Amino acid sequence: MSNDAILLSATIFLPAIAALFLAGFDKKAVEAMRMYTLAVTVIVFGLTIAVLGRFDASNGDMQMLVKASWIPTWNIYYQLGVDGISMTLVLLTAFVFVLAAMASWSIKDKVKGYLMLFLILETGVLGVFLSLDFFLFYVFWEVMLLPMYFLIGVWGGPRREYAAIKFFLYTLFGGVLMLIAMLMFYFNSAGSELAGGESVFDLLTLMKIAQAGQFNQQIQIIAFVLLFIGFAIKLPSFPVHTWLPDAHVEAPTPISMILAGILLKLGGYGIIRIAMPLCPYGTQYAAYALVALGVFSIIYGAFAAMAQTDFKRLVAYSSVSHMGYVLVGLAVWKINESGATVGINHWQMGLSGAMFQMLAHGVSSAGMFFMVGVVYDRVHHRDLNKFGGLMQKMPHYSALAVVIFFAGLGLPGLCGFIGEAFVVLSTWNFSPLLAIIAASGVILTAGYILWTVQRVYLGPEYKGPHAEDLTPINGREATIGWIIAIFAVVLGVYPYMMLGMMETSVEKLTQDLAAGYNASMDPAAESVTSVSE
Amino acid sequence: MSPEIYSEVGSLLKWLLTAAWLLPLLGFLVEIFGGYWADRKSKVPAYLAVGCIATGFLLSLIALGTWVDAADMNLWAFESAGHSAEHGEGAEHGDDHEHATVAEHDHADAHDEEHHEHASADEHHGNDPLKTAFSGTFYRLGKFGRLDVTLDWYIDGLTVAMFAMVTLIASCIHIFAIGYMSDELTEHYEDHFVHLPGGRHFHRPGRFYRFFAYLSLFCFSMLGLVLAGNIFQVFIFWELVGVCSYLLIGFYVERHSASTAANKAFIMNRVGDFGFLIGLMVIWTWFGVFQFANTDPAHADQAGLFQMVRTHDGTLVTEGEGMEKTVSLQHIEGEARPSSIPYWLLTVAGLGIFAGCIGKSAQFPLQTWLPDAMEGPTPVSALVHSATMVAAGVYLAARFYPMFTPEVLLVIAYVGCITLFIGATIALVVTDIKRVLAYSTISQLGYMMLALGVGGWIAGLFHLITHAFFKSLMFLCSGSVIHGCHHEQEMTKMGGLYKKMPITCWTMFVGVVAICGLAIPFVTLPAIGAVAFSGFHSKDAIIASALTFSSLNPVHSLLFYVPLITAGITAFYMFRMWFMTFFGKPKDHHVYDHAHESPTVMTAPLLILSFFAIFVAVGGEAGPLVTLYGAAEPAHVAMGATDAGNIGLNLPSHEQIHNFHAQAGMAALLVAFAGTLLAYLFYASGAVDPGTVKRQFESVHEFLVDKWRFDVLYDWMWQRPVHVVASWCTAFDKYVLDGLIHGSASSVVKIAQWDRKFDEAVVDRSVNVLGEVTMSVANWFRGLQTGQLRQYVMLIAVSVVSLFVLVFIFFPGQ
Amino acid sequence: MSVNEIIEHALKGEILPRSVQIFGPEIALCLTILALLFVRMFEIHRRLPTNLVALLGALIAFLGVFSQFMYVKGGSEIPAMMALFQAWGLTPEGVGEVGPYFTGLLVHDQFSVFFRLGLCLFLVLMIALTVLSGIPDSEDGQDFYTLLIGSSVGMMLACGANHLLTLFLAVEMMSVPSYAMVAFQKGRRQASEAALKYVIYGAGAAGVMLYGLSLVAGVLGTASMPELAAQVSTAFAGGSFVLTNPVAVTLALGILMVLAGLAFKLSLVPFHFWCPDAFEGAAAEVGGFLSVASKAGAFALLVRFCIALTGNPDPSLAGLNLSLGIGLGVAAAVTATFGNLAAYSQKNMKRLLAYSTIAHAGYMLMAVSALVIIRGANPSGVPGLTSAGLDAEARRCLEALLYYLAVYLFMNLGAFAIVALIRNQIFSEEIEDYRGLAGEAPVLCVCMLICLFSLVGLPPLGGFWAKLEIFASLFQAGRVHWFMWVVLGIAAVNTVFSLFYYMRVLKSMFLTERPVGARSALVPFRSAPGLYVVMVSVPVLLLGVLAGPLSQTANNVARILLR
Amino acid sequence: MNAYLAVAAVLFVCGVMCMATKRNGIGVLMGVELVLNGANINFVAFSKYGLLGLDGQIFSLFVIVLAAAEAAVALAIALNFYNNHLTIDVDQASELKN
Repeated sequence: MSNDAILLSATIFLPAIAALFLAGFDKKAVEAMRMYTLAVTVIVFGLTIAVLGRFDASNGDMQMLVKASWIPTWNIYYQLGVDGISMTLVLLTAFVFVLAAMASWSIKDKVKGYLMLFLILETGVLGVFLSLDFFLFYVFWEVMLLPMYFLIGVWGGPRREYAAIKFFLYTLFGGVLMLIAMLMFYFNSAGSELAGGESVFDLLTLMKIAQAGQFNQQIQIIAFVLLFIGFAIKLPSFPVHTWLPDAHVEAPTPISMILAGILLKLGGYGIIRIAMPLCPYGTQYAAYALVALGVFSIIYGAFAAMAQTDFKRLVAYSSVSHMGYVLVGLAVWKINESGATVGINHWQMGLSGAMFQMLAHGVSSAGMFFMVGVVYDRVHHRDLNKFGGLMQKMPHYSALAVVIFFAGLGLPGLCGFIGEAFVVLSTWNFSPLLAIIAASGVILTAGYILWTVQRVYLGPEYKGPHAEDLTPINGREATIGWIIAIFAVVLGVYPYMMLGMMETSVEKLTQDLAAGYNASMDPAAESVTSVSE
Repeated sequence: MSPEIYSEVGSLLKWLLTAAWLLPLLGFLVEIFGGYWADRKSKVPAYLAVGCIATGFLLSLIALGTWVDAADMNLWAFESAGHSAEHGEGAEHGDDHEHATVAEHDHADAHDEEHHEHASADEHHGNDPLKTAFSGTFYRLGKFGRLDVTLDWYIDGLTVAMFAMVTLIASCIHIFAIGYMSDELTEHYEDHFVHLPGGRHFHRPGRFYRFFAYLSLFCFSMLGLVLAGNIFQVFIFWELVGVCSYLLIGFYVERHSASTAANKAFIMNRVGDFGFLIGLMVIWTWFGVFQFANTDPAHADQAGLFQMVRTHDGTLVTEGEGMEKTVSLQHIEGEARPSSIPYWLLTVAGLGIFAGCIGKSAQFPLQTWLPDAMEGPTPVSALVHSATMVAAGVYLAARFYPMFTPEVLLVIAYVGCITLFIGATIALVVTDIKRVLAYSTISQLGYMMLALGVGGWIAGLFHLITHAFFKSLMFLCSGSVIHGCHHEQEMTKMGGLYKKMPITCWTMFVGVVAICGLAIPFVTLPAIGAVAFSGFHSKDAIIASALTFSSLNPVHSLLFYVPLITAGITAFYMFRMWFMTFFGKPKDHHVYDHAHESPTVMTAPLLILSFFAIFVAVGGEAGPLVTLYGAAEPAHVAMGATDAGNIGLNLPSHEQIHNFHAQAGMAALLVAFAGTLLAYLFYASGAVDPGTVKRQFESVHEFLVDKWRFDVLYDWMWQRPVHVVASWCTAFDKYVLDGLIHGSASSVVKIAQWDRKFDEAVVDRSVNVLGEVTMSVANWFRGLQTGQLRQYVMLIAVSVVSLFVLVFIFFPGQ
Repeated sequence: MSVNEIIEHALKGEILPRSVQIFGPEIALCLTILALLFVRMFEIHRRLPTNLVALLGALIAFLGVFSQFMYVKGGSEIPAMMALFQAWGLTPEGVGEVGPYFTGLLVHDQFSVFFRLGLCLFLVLMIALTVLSGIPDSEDGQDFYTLLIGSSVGMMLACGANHLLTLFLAVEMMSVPSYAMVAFQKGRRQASEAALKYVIYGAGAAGVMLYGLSLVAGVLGTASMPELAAQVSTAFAGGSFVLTNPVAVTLALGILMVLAGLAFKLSLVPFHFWCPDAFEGAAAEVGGFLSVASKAGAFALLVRFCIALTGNPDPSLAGLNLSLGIGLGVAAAVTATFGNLAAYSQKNMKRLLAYSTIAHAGYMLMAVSALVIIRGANPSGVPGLTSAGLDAEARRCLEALLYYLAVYLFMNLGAFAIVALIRNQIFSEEIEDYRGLAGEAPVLCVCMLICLFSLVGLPPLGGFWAKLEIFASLFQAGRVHWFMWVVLGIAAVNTVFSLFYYMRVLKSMFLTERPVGARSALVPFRSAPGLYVVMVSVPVLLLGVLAGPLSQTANNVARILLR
Repeated sequence: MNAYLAVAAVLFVCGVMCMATKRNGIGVLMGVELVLNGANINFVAFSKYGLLGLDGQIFSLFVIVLAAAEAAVALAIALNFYNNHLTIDVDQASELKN
């Protein structure tokens, strides 16, 4: 095995292996298990940093490729690799898991089982981001389901069973659709000489075939729709978002952080990594619907958030709204009558903006959920109308919370702004009308976030129950809050740190898609790329 | 100037101003994280903040000197040029006044930032484009092919003038605030404005350090806004000053009115920013750059916005007519992007950006947040909500002037015109001392916008700077009064205070005279010009521009009469305030008896500011101030334009304005004196009883007290964020006609509730229904499984037979 | 081959040694039955427990099949296996050679070895489970094991059935002991009721099937399965297979009746009614046996029967193939949907598993229908697939079925075993009573979780891979006939729906608290039951993660069979 | 041959009817026997007049033996059921339903 193989495999499987060792801990040694888990997540974060160290941002191709035969009868490989797009998300994942591990101190019963599932979940997520074989991707995708189900279902709130099964069902449904699409690609790839006449699951080969326009238009449209539904559920986009508020509300705080911070990104990542490159024609075919759906999600989520009285539900709906930008950014691919891409740079900006929005949302929404969790741990309710005056009781906490909520609001200088602004700026090129509607989201967002801040943090005194429990945050909580706040600022002030990492990959992706689209339009004239500005 | 010298001067300026910009940020960090919550009585944060901003002022002064030196400019040009009245135009162009008579385009080139890419090699003194503007890049935010989003800096006369002004005023206000906020220096601050249930008193630790931290953060944001070299960056800092304003308005977080006002300010600004964003989108899509202009000879091939939209002599090259009309873009030959932009889209972009200015500068129809913003401490009102942030809208409109089509300018003019009238009329009836000033601010900002709209670029900015001084002065005076009267703001409870607080009284007088534009008529001094305070000069310039404009475009003559009349109203309400506060009999003896003059730390800034309020505009339009920033004037302004745009607007040239100057000045002065006299009659001499007049005009008075019932209208508008401009008009009509429009911020909540219901009723329900259907089918199946063996066996037979029948029906080949 | 020829061959003595060699494991099982009877007769079961005897016999048979399997797979050259090969006296001419034996009544190939291996393995595991759960007490252990082993022998016969007579015999041999096994808990009213239903239903189905067999054999003039297809094309030479032809009608009726009999064994809708009742009435162990082993045997028969009918590429038979395939597809889709929907509202765990068994039979039948469709396809009529491609796809269908059965063996046995073990602790099989068990018997619950999620078909468990193979074969069959895509869609939707009821069990186990006063079920990891369930569950996981070897083997098996 | 087949068919149909209508468990079993015998007649007829040859005869022999075995088991179970329920009316066997 090469160094890359060891490094990437270790990154993925270390948490799962560590989870096995966790089984050997004594049930009583709760503190030791927590520290151990935290240490594991930190080590994994270190490994992702090591991956970053070997990563070359100037290369838009897949790097650090690892390919080993897995199920040879079906041409399935254990294939890993990173490019600029997945690299950033891998970093985010490892980072959020460290924070969530720190936040897991709030879990008091069945700690061992919780931590084991927690670590297995990390393996699943990292696996999804790193795998380059469709089958492997799918396996990791579904592997995440089980731990998540139990993490919500066992350690969640009062309606946890409902929420967990809802989450499971939605995701499984999406997964089955993805499975069918996967088979479509698998069997259709056999017809291409690029796959050597064999059916393959290898994403890189499939992308090449798609780029050469060798999947016909019909297949691309059907497969794209199937894949998109699967990923849109995770994203989540209207109208398949209703699992999210429930799941978020019922999940324990660290799991909400992971759910919002990472799992939602899998939807966006799936669209970028699978749905779009494999169906360039399908992507273009559906582009307007996608953008419209994204815009609608933005507005819808914001309105819905405004009407909530449950603090966590509000944050959950804000996620729907924020992830709408991702969908918009991904799909702003405009073509003219002759099929040439118009303003490819704007599309690149949209894609990068969407990616950045995912990263930013990963930081800010994880932070928001954590902040809700901190206060919930103290007063055990989340009714917005019963809060107020936290600024007086818990100034340190409130200051951090306000910063993080402002990051969610999209305030310049904090992470939320860049993604939203870039996406919105790139949208006019695609459709002025949709761009205007999307932009109007900034008002609504400001509305509900500020109103929330006012209701919870401002005001003279706390009105709800358990006022005496509102103790200032402890060191651990403060550390998490500070890390999130600092990253929110760093990402907001120097976004090129992340955008630069994905620049070439995004550029390559758009060019490949444009080429694939043209090839699909006219199979005879394959590899003719007419990209005009 | 050679490229070497250019880059040398440029980087020096950049470092000076960047340092001045970042110092307050440093101050903010230290103040916030310095652990001052442990020592609530420490004044260190205040000294730190003052130190930062004062150092910033010094650096700005150095930068100003450097810039003047580099631009080879003679600020006192009018001395050699004789009386400003005759040679103002030449003088304001500084050193090259010897070229004043050469052809227009030469003249334009000489002091415009726009340059031709080959111009750097041009040794001709008058045409050297590099000497008045410097630009460059800090770092990159993101790059997408040819699209490059960066943080830039752009330094010209306007930048350095704004820097000096902002830092100077901010320094004064910081010092003032040390005194004003001193009652926060305690562990147990009791807030009488917060009413707890049960009549308890609200106690909290003092937040002295936090106040100064916010002020520092604001200064950082404001300076960043001025230094910004591209429109996107402006947007970033635009929002940052907005959030600082939010934090400062809501400084008393426990007061519900304060936090609501803060939210209102922020959200109203966001409405404007929505327009701003649309403008940005258009620009980004069609131009692909955000930089104002690129004057760096090292990167001469990268044209900025202004360089693209106008030729180097400042004309807009258009083709076609009507909706087909397009504007050709310059400097982009050989690049694969559109070489033209539809004219209407450029107009939309301009309107979009201006929508941002409307929000920030509290213009009609988004003006209502500014009076509410007076919930913040008075130094905040002085700094943020009169002198700097709200003027940022005007600044941006001026900065972005080359991008505006005549249609946009006309909109700006009318918006300004409406605003200045609304603001002034409401100020007539307001009795809260700070709110008088707030409405006055709105009105004055309207003047500035009007000036920009009618082609008086110089006049608008002139008023911006003079207004900053005298209005911040007046706010500080009012702060001093409030402080002296123990947080009493109602003028109806004051009176006769001049005995108790003479310094405040007379510095306030300076401000009042300045804003009213009073002068000694018919007296002009050599080397100084008219004998008057700063306000006279700038208001004079605005009225002159307006008069010129309306004489060129008689259709729009309202744009002259309204501001003229309003000048009288201004004088009336300002003197009303002054008289009511300081003269007459004390109306509330409790207030009067406890009133006292403020300490030196507060009065000293008053004196400094009065000095500037008097002298900053010395020399009028030929004075050093105008010379300084006038170098940044866009090329096309001086020439004027005839039949411009689709609507055939005539914009005045410098020369034309100059011709109307004396006429306009006289009219304005006359009106101002009339207003002053009236105020004297009403409130000082007692010759007329204000109460009688009030009763006679009961309905009008009530209407004005209700602030033209704008708040109602504004709430209603939330329903239509997308069609915001259209709904403004129709809703306004409706409102004015019947005044019955209901609605509140809850309308949004209603939509949201409906939305949630939909979510629960439809989307969730459909999932549940699916589940129920499955369940019922399952139950039906269960019913089939009766457990009756005989039925089972029967079923074998039935099944076989039915299958056989099916085979018969579906068997192929028949 | 007529019977007199058969007798002649047997008497010549050429085939008999080979046949005995191949039939060795079955003979070993028969001897075990004898041994069990002797143990009782001589009253030595106090010293030599019957379950040990049965286990020993099953192990011996398993080793026999295993050595045959390895021999067939790897040839005689595997050093590690030499001792076993010699012990069973395997020779290249005997086991090493594929072909009919016992004068053509049975056939020996990879397919039958594969199935027999699975059945023997299952038998071993089953007996081990009964040892642990103690369902037959020492008094009637012999009877139980006799029935169990006897039924297994019948299933092993079914795997190699090469003649319609063996087909029928196998069905009866499988069924008759299992009737008795269902009734084994003599005192239970439910057991006797279930057994009565089962036996009557089963006897009726057998009768119908036999009548069908008589028609098929009579019309075609042969009862030897390899000759069926050729006879069909001879019978319809020139003319096409339409219903105006009375012979065709008779044949179709016959085939239908045979399939109905098999459908009964497979508990396909509408022949499934016995299944939930029998499972609920019988002990969980018996349920496991019925749901796994008898399914495997029946599927072996079904595949043999279908292949026998469809091997011929004669275009006149395309209609027969297509309607057979689509008919099976419809039955499969209906069965899967019905099973899943009906399982929703079950409160009894065994009953739930019974419906789950029905549903899974539906999934597996999908593979058979895809196989029939693809084998009946005209190579020139399918875009993108050559004749060789079609063969590969057909192999894939069979591979899917075999893989599914292999995984199903472990996951379903695991589920039933856990039900049995839990029953031994809390004396209940109601889902309601499983609440909060995870805290007390985590091993059982985690293994249950693995088994049930594998039944749902979630990666990385074996059930996922199996289901994926089925889906893939359906997808490819859809290119031959679009209807298979419909079936695929139904299968996909079913997968999602099936989640609900499996989840209900797990929810009860994991997400709720153990009610106060409930019987505790302490099954630690380091106990025999704990190890047993782990042993059964680990293959489920392994088959999902390392699907390659088994998939390869199954593919080879399919290649030989379809050659 | 057709006559034999007709007889067989009649037997088959009678058997099925018997299975479906009899309330008595033993009666149902008798119906099964009828069905099996119908098949036997088929086999023998095909053996004699068709191409099936000796196979048919042997088939029917096996069937007879099997039927006996099956009947034995079935009767035992029916007896068991009677012991538990004191009836062999199959309609009484309806405890197992949900």
